[in-house]
Amino acid sequence: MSIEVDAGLYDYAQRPPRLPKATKPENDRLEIDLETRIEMFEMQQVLRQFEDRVYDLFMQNLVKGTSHLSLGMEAIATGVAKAMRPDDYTFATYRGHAHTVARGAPLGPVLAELLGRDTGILGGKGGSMHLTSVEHGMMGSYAIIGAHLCVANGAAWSAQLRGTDQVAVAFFGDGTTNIGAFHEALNLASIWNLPVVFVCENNLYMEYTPIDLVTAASNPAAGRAPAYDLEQIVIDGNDADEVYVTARVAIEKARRGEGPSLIEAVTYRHGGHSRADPGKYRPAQEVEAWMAHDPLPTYHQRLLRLGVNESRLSDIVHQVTDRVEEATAFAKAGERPGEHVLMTDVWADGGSSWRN
Amino acid sequence: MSIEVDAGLYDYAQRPPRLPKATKPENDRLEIDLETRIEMFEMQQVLRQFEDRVYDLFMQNLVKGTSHLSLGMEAIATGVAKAMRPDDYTFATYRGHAHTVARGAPLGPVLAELLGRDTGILGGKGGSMHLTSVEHGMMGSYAIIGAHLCVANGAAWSAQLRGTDQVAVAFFGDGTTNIGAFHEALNLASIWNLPVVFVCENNLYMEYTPIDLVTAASNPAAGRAPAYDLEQIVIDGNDADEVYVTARVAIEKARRGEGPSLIEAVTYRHGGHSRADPGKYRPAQEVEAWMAHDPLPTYHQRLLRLGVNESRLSDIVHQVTDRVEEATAFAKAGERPGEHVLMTDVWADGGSSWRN
Amino acid sequence: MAELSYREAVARGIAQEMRRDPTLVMLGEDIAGAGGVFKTTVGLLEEFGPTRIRDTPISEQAILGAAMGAAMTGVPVIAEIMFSDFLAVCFDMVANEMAKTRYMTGGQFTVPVVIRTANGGGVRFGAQHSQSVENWCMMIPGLKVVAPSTPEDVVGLMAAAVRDPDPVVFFEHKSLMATKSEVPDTEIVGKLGEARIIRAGTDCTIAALAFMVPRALEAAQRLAAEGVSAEVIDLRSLVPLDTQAILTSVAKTGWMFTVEENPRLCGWGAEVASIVAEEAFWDLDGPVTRITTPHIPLPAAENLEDLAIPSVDRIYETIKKSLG
Amino acid sequence: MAELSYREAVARGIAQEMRRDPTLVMLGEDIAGAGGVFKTTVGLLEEFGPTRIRDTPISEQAILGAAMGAAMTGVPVIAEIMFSDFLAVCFDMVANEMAKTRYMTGGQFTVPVVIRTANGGGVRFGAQHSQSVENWCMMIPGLKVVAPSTPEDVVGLMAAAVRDPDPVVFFEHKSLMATKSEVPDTEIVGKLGEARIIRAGTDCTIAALAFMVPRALEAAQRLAAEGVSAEVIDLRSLVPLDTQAILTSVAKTGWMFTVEENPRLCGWGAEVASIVAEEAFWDLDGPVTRITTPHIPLPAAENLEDLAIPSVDRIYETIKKSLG
Ligand SMILES: Cc1ncc(C[n+]2csc(CCOP(=O)(O)OP(=O)(O)O)c2C)c(N)n1
Ligand SMILES: Cc1ncc(C[n+]2csc(CCOP(=O)(O)OP(=O)(O)O)c2C)c(N)n1
Ligand SMILES: [Mg+2]
Ligand SMILES: [Mg+2]
Repeated sequence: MSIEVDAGLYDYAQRPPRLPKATKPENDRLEIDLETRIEMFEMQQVLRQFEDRVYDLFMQNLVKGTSHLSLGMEAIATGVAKAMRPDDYTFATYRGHAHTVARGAPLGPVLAELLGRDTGILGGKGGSMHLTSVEHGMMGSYAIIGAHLCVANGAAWSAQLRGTDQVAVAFFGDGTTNIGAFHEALNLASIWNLPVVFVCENNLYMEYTPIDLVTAASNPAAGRAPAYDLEQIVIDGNDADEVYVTARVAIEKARRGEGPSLIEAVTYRHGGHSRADPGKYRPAQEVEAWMAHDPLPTYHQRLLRLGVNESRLSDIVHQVTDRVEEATAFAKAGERPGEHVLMTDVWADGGSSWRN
Repeated sequence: MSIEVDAGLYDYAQRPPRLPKATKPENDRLEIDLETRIEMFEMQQVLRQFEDRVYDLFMQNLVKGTSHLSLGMEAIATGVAKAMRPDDYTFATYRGHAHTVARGAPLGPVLAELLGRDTGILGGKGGSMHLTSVEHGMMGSYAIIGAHLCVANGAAWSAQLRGTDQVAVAFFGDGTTNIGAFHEALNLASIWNLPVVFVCENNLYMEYTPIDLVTAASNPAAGRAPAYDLEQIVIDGNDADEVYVTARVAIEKARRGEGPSLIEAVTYRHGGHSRADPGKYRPAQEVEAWMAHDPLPTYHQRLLRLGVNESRLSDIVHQVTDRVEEATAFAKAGERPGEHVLMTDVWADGGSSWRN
Repeated sequence: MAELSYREAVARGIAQEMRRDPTLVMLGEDIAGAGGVFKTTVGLLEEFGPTRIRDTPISEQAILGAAMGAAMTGVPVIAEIMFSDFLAVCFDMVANEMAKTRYMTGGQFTVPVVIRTANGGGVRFGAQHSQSVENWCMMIPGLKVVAPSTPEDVVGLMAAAVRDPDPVVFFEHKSLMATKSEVPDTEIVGKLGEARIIRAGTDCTIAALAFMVPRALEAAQRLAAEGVSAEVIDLRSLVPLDTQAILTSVAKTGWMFTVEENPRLCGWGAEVASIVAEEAFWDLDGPVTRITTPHIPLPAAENLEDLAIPSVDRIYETIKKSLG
Repeated sequence: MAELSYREAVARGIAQEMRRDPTLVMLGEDIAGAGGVFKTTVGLLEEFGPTRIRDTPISEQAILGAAMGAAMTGVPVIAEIMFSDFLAVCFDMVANEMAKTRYMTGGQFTVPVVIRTANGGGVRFGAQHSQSVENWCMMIPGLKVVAPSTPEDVVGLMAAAVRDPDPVVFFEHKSLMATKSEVPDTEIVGKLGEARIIRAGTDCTIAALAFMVPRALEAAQRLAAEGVSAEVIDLRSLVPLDTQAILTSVAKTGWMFTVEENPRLCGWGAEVASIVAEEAFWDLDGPVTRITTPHIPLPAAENLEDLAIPSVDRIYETIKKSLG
């Protein structure tokens, strides 16, 4: 065995850190009315406090199985959801709590689902990785990499066929750009001119492996866009305003029948990939720098610069805390699912019989 | 159902023809010694006459099942194989007769395989779509789109690990660029810097569907190259010299450890996709133009311009005819495979038992 | 009544349902402009137009993803996967997505998708284009599985599959494409989960599917000449499975035989045999016998492929030997 | 002897074989730098280096293609597919390529690949990360299938799988990862196709696999208290299948039970039941009974998942009831 690859490469924590770009000052002047911004401030607070709570409950062994948090990535779910119409479609991954909540799903039932309660948004049958709320346009969280990009095409195709002007939005990670389904989905969306927006949440890592080590393009999503006749769009995923404005443009384009877009939003996980992963494979300096590029304080500062007074913002923060407390109480109060539901809903008739 | 796609689009024979580019006169002056060119003339003759014979035998119902011919595409198999070293690896598709023969597999056993005889190169067990001759570096014909691109990576990886400087070459069609495995294979080849050359035989159609209707990039292969940090290479697939020189460069690059290449060789099927398909979905003018851009007469003319005399070339043509006749006799003389082979070679121990 | 080939029946069944439901669409490779590689969709583009009959790239995952996403949002879809062997390149969509999404979401989605695919051997296409893979789908909770053996059933079960709100995998057998029979001109609507007794008998029960049905029937006729009265069941549908028809027949005959084109291990016949051995054990007069393709990939050479797939002779002899 | 967890045994088995064969390599997602998502490859990068232990992109088809191509050309490979559910995204490589290439080419290729994958439920991961899919592979001719239930078998069968020249799918059970037992410090080399009688008995035979083995054993112990002597067989390997062990046991006990974690239809137990019903029919004193997960996707909620997967109680009660 001859060729040696630098073993150092594999002590990922020792690699040169990939640092965030500074928040763009000019984004203060993006055309977004103040109330919208305040709503995005609130939503980011909700997502932050909700995910913090999920982490605590996981550590208390109340959330079973696994959970993948969006801590540090709140600006993307917030900005995109804000740019969507209530009847638009969201498709997310196992890292889908934030996208589910951002579309308006109630905190209590979402949290109850993570706790495996009958009051859960899926009755306890799906769990953390499959959050779905059709009534809120949240068309599912998909736990196997790639598939949902193809499914999102289908929802967009259906909107096209039914002549509605709904748009489908699919969120996925940087690591997902290397699986076959990504390629098939983007090609089909492009040739069929589907009203779909693909949003890559590039948090620089797949599970524990740095994305640049396994990806031929330096931008995992944008670097592939020309292969599908799409524009290359890379944005600061930690600035809700930049995300919102970019999403608004892409969604309206799709709504006008002008086809799909691929947006790469660069961001970072505050915590590990899932469960109790401490994320030790990341350079300390990198983590530090991104912690300092936290979307929430940045946004808070922006709102102060735009003249919102501190008390209004802190009121919001406290109201959110109360909502998360209520949700927690609601979730904990839920019962375990009744045994009868085990055998329901395999089929549309509500049952599961495979024989006559 | 609202959106209407132009139905005319679907009468593929009525679409604007996609015409060939003229043969480049300067290719007469490519640095290739004359004997090499004469060998390539001969090989193209072999492939042409062999495939013509396969077609006849299929029509006589002696070739069972299916067959996919390379008529009109001979320059690619010829030029690439000529640039390979005996210990290099070839991976082909169901359209693999030409690639198998071009690597030096004997005509008789190849033809016998198509006739399902025990003298077949696979003993009759594989048939037309799975031609393989490991002793000639022909590592298989794969009949499910995409997979073999990933397998070719493996052979290249193995060469890299074993420290040989072997190179793997994978042939595939334009339609294959839209399947997931293509994406995964090219990304891995690029990041691992594998000694593999991907050769897209772009004959403008998948089975019966024009490639441009289903592909987001105007060049199905080259249009995707940048997504894998690869150079965009598009060549005249009907000029053996251009193919040979391009392949030589790519193969030597791989041999030097400088990584993979993706070559798009534009060509055309003289006949249908498979079996008795008359190819009626193609514009008459298009077929005509490509028939006139036939790699064989073009090459014949070039050799005359380069001073080879006609008699030498016609001698070769006749010798080839004799070889194909011999091969036909050999194939027809073969017996049906013995019944005992049905249960052999599922496992390396030669058997097929699934129980103790 | 008109004579129709199995191949024509596919297009007829699809057309019947597309006329009934203007929202039904179909997609697949080479199905529109070319009428399908097996010519099973000839004429559909002309009648229903390119919006409803749509050619796709070679992207099976994208095809089934599009079908699923459209179905989940109110547009029923027929998706063609050209050869059933290719279910392997999109198996995640089949086994992990379509089949599970309703259950996982507590019933929030309904997925009215029919996956049509050419299945089975006998056409000398070799190991990668000849497989019988009904069990690949039967083993997945959340999928319904149909495999008709006659032109009339092709039409009727296509209608039943399209009208069923759940994902149905519809296997069209390559070796039956050219077979013809009389089919009523009126609308035909079959029922999933209903086997058909195609020959009544008292001495043994033979369960068969698709291409194996005519062979089982012929073997039964030869057995009759020897005084053995075999009951032949065309299962038609594997999920739902008509266990009543099977158990009722075995209760009467006492002997159970399955004729399976799939390679032996974990074929549908194993499931049927296990059901009979569990629920009809006391009715049995002897061993439950499975007649299958050996557990090998299919060879390309004519004589070898014929040797591999259960033949009338093999069915006849196996049963004769068992019944002594 | 040292106490080893099932999880540690995986790394131990791989290390044993990598020391023996310097050409053996391994690839997969997050296996090198991170030691694997299930921590089953901890320490291997440090000992064998990044050339032999290699992280990949999320590209399962590329992973198995690389493994197959390398194996065909003289480099044996262990490939990790993180969760067995993901075999669906690379099923073409598994079912149509690796499994068939030797047969199709008249024996020109040998494919020494081991596909390691985390299988099974009990960890509340929901329907897409909890499946028991041994039958997905058992049904494919050309694949060998192993599923150890103890740390010692993990090491021994890993060695046997690596040394086997054919493609072997090696199922590591998520719910057994933390289980520990004493394992000899010496080299351990098992054998494919050899079941183990883990409890001798005379009244009935219980065949189980992986996570179901300890449950079957506990049920047998409870039955013993009631005077029922159950023989428990840990199949360990599905292909090759130790039919001798099964048939010998049934000949003695007259009663056959299978305990399967897979959803019912076409599970490995169906195959075993059909073999028994065909070859040991005259030895049987009563119905062949399958104890399986119902034919549903697995739910995420703790109590529902526990209800779905065969429990000691269910095994115990089913057998007690049958034996009356
Ligand atoms: C087909 C498939 N392969 C592997 C996995 C295991 N897995 C789950 S998340 C993950 C990393 C995904 O990385 P990325 O796409 O960047 O998303 P992120 O988790 O960073 O948001 C992997 C490999 C999977 N779920 N599906
Ligand atoms: C996964 C898969 N899908 C579909 C097919 C059926 N099929 C065989 S050849 C072919 C067209 C391939 O077109 P291209 O890649 O351009 O190669 P060409 O036949 O033109 O040489 C198709 C769709 C297949 N073999 N495998
Ligand atoms: Mg990521
Ligand atoms: Mg082509």
